[in-house]
Amino acid sequence: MDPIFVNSKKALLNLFSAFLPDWTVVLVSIFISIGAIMVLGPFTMMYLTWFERKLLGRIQNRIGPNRVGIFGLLQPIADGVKMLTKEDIVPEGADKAVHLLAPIAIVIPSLLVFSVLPFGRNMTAVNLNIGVLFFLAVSATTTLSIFMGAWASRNKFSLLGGMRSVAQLVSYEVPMVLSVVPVILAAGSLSTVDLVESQGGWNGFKWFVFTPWGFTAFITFYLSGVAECNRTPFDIPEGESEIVAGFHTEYSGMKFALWYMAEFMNVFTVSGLTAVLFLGGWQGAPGLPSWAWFFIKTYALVFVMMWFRGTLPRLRVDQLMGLAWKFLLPLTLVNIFVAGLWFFIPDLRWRVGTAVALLGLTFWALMALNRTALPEKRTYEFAE
Amino acid sequence: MLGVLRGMGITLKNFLASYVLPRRPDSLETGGIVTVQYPEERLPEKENFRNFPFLVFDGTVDNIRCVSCDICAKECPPKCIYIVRDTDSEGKPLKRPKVFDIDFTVCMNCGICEEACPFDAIFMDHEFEIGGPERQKSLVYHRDDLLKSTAHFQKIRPTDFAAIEERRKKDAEKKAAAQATVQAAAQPKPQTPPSPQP
Amino acid sequence: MSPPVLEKTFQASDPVLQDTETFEVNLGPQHPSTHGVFRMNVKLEGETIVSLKPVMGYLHRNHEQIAENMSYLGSMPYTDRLDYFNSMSNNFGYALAVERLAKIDVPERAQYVRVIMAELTRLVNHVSVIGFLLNDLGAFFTPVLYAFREREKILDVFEEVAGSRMMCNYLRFGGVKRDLTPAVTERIKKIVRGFPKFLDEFEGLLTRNEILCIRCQKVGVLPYDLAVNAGITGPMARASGVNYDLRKVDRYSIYDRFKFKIPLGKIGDVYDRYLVRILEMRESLKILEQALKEIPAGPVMNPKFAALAKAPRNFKPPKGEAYGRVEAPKGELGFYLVSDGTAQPWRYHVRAPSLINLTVLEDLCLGHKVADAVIILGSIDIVLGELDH
Amino acid sequence: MSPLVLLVKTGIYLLMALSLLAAVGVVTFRNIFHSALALAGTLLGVAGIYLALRADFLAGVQILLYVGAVVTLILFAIMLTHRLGDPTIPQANKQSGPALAGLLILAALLGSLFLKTNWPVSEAALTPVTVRVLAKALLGEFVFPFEVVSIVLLAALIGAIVIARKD
Repeated sequence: MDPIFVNSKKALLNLFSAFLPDWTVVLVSIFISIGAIMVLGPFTMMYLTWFERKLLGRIQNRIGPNRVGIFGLLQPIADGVKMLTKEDIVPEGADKAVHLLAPIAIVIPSLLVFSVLPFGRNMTAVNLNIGVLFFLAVSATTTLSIFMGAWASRNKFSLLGGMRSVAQLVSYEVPMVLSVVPVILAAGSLSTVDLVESQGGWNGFKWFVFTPWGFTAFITFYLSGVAECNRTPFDIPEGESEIVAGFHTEYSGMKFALWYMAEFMNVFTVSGLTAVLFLGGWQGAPGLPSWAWFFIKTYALVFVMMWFRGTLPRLRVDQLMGLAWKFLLPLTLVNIFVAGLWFFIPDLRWRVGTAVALLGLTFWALMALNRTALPEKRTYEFAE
Repeated sequence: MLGVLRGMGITLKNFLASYVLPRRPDSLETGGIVTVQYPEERLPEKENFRNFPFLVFDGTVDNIRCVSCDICAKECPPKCIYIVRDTDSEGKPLKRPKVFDIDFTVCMNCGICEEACPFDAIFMDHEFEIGGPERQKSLVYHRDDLLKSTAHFQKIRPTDFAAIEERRKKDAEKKAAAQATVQAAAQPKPQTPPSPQP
Repeated sequence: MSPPVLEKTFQASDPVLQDTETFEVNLGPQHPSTHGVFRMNVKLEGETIVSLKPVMGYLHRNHEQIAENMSYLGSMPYTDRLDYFNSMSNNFGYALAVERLAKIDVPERAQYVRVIMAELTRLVNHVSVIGFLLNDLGAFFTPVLYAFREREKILDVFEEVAGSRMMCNYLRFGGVKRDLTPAVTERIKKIVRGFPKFLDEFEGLLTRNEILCIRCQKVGVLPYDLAVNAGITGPMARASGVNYDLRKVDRYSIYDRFKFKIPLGKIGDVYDRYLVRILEMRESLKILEQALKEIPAGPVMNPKFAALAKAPRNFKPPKGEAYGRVEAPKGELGFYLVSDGTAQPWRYHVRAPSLINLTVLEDLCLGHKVADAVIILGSIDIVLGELDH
Repeated sequence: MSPLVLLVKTGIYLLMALSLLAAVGVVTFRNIFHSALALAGTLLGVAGIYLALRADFLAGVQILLYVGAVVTLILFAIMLTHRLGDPTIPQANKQSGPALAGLLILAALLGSLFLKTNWPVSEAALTPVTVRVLAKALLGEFVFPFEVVSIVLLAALIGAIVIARKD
């Protein structure tokens, strides 16, 4: 079961190599990988919308989509048809070329990052030796597209959304990158494949999340990841109740669908990368194939993101920045130091003790320093 | 932190409960899915529910209770009722409406026509699915669209029907008795001849 | 003539150079969180509000003028449409005004029924408002839908007694339209019994939620003095510590018979407004419990005026004026009536709490962010039907 | 030359052409926002060239820092200062003469370096610069310049904060 995808690709390549020259086989191999991702990306997006709607529905004591197909499974297709047939409205004062380019430009990085995700054993499209860096770098360019969309719309809400988005993405990029550092330190490699392999396997719990620094990094990375995807509680760039729809206010039809697609693919890839970095990627109990483990872990993280959405209100811009710069950033910096100490101290008890103590102290100190931003308890009088 | 986690717990509880707990109407008490899948499932109709008005007739369609007294049209707060009294072939006014139009685009379902009607002729219906292909003409209901039998009224609002019928019966008896006494008083006297027309 | 501005040499300390450009945004009339067709003309510096002008009137429907051309009873269904969340309270206020004008007594049972309905309305309003406030805060409908689950039960009761879920048109001068059946009384009891459990769940989801706390605390602070000077009423005033509740102050209807307290906030920010509403609901439940226990049997309509409903045109209150006010969920809802002895009021005026509470919007919003303006508006709790009557 | 190599080479040349084209766009677009976008395109193209030269890490950092951060900040500045986004404002000014002179000097400098460098001609002579090698170099041999650069950056950071503080 495990190598089913790898083997089928091999079989396909064998088939082609029988009658095609060698160099085309390489091309075919590339195209198969690209094709798989091109199918997987939009497909994931489609069913994540379905998943999210179902899940939120259940959280809110509703049923969710259930009219199109059984369990509403054809709903995404119906939505797609709707989006395609909708009128494409470009505002009068818009910068037409940039307005058109922006949603296209945002889908590209979202699709590109799929290429370094190890979906299973030997199932990485490109095993770059800078895999994680590639992921972070490419996803950083989404800022640019959001900016393009916001600016080209010539709408004040879009502009506000764009500015918020940039401030947010640039801020959260920092703790996100810094929380990856301990993991890279531990694995000694930037390649996603190496990262997964260094997390051992099911036996012995070698996942990084089971170490104090790993756990801290997991939380900080995941939170920054949620912020990078513009998801609740960090969805201020498109905060519906405040700035209508933020940077994609002026988009309709398929262009709007592309923004959405990028967002949902980001949700998937960020969850996937979190699973790879901290939850052992495709490593798992041998009962299930490796790719199944990867998807289980990823979807568990996706579930948490949607669960956030079903529960939490959103933060304000300044609080969001405060969280990134005043809390996550110092914590991740200390965490790098703690991870360094971890590999420096030989004795297990000592290193666990030091790590927990240091991180706890930092957490407490940061809470104390930020206490003005923390909620206060209120008392109420009762008049007769 | 703890507050957020507690909130997450509550939403998770609701999420899981939606798979376990029963649906409407029990779910209103227990939690769980409260959706009513409208065209297929319907909530039980409340007897007192009021929507657009209708005119009642006793037995056959000719027997309209409405005497076209115009009270409802006058009392109607948004003035959505329009009545024209029927006349016989000689142009004498009859106690029934020729035109009785209600503009449902204007009607606000307040039920004041029903309260004001001294002849128990107009009542509020339970029918609410009156959508039409356009927004003006199909929502102006004419006399014949509005007519519904007393049986329909009995079906949708049995309690009110019983009370009203009892009152009507009493009124009728009283009227009959009064008429009887009037007749009894009138009988011994000799009939005065109709005064000659000038 | 050359423009003089160009001739001027700017100093680095010149405010023109230091200030960033202000940015004017129209929030509304079509905006997801203006609670209807309401517009806020906002000037921003970055995201900070430097000026905010509310623009209203998009839903103006001539309410007062219509009522002045209508029989007294004919206005009753129109009052439903003032604050369409709380038609029962609106009916209550109007009925009180007319009863004062025409000196109508209301039977005991009807008084209880009115109080029960008014308090149920308060529950409906407060849960929904908190839900919408959370929506403004960015929660994706979950609190709203939990609130609506509860509201659904109460609306079912309204439908059963009044015939309509929102546009109740239930009160009549001298009583109420229809008696509560024992089955309905049982249902209300059940709702009142079950409500604290829901409130606990709701509070668990919200009250100690850190995100909600930091978003709401110290935002939109309404000081005591401003609240009094601007004539703010209702939960908003009480959140600022103004001990003013008409149920205690005016003692209209039979509210002096019930034991309940008035929760008062100390700071007057959005969070206080939120929590005062929650606490108020708990007090309302106490009133409901007492009312349901004590409700006597008897008629629900003053028999002298029962015939009135049959002929609204014949109802001609004596010459004079009257002001009836109730503690509506949003604040003091007053109806001022002047009669000239005809079947139509000579003057009909509504003191709409939404409108008066909104007057402080700019004071509350200045210096805050756009996101705060939205939640401040949400916490003021306006309904456009009432605002633009 | 196998067709595959030809394909790759064509790709690289195409990339170069595109980045040059974008670079021309940076200086010729009338709209400053478009210029900034073209700059992003140029930087992306350069990153692509790095990638083709097997400098993976450099390419990643190029995208992360230049496209992800620097261009974004430029765009942010453009957006905050409204009137700069106005397409009617001319992008050229009187300093184009001195700028051209500066450019020529720079070109001469780069050209002389270009000629002096002993370029390896075969692929085998290329030592693959992996992240590991880079890290060892930065924290071993070149640790002193590395730290000096860090201090300079720190000073810049503190300076920025001091300037930005209102009181």
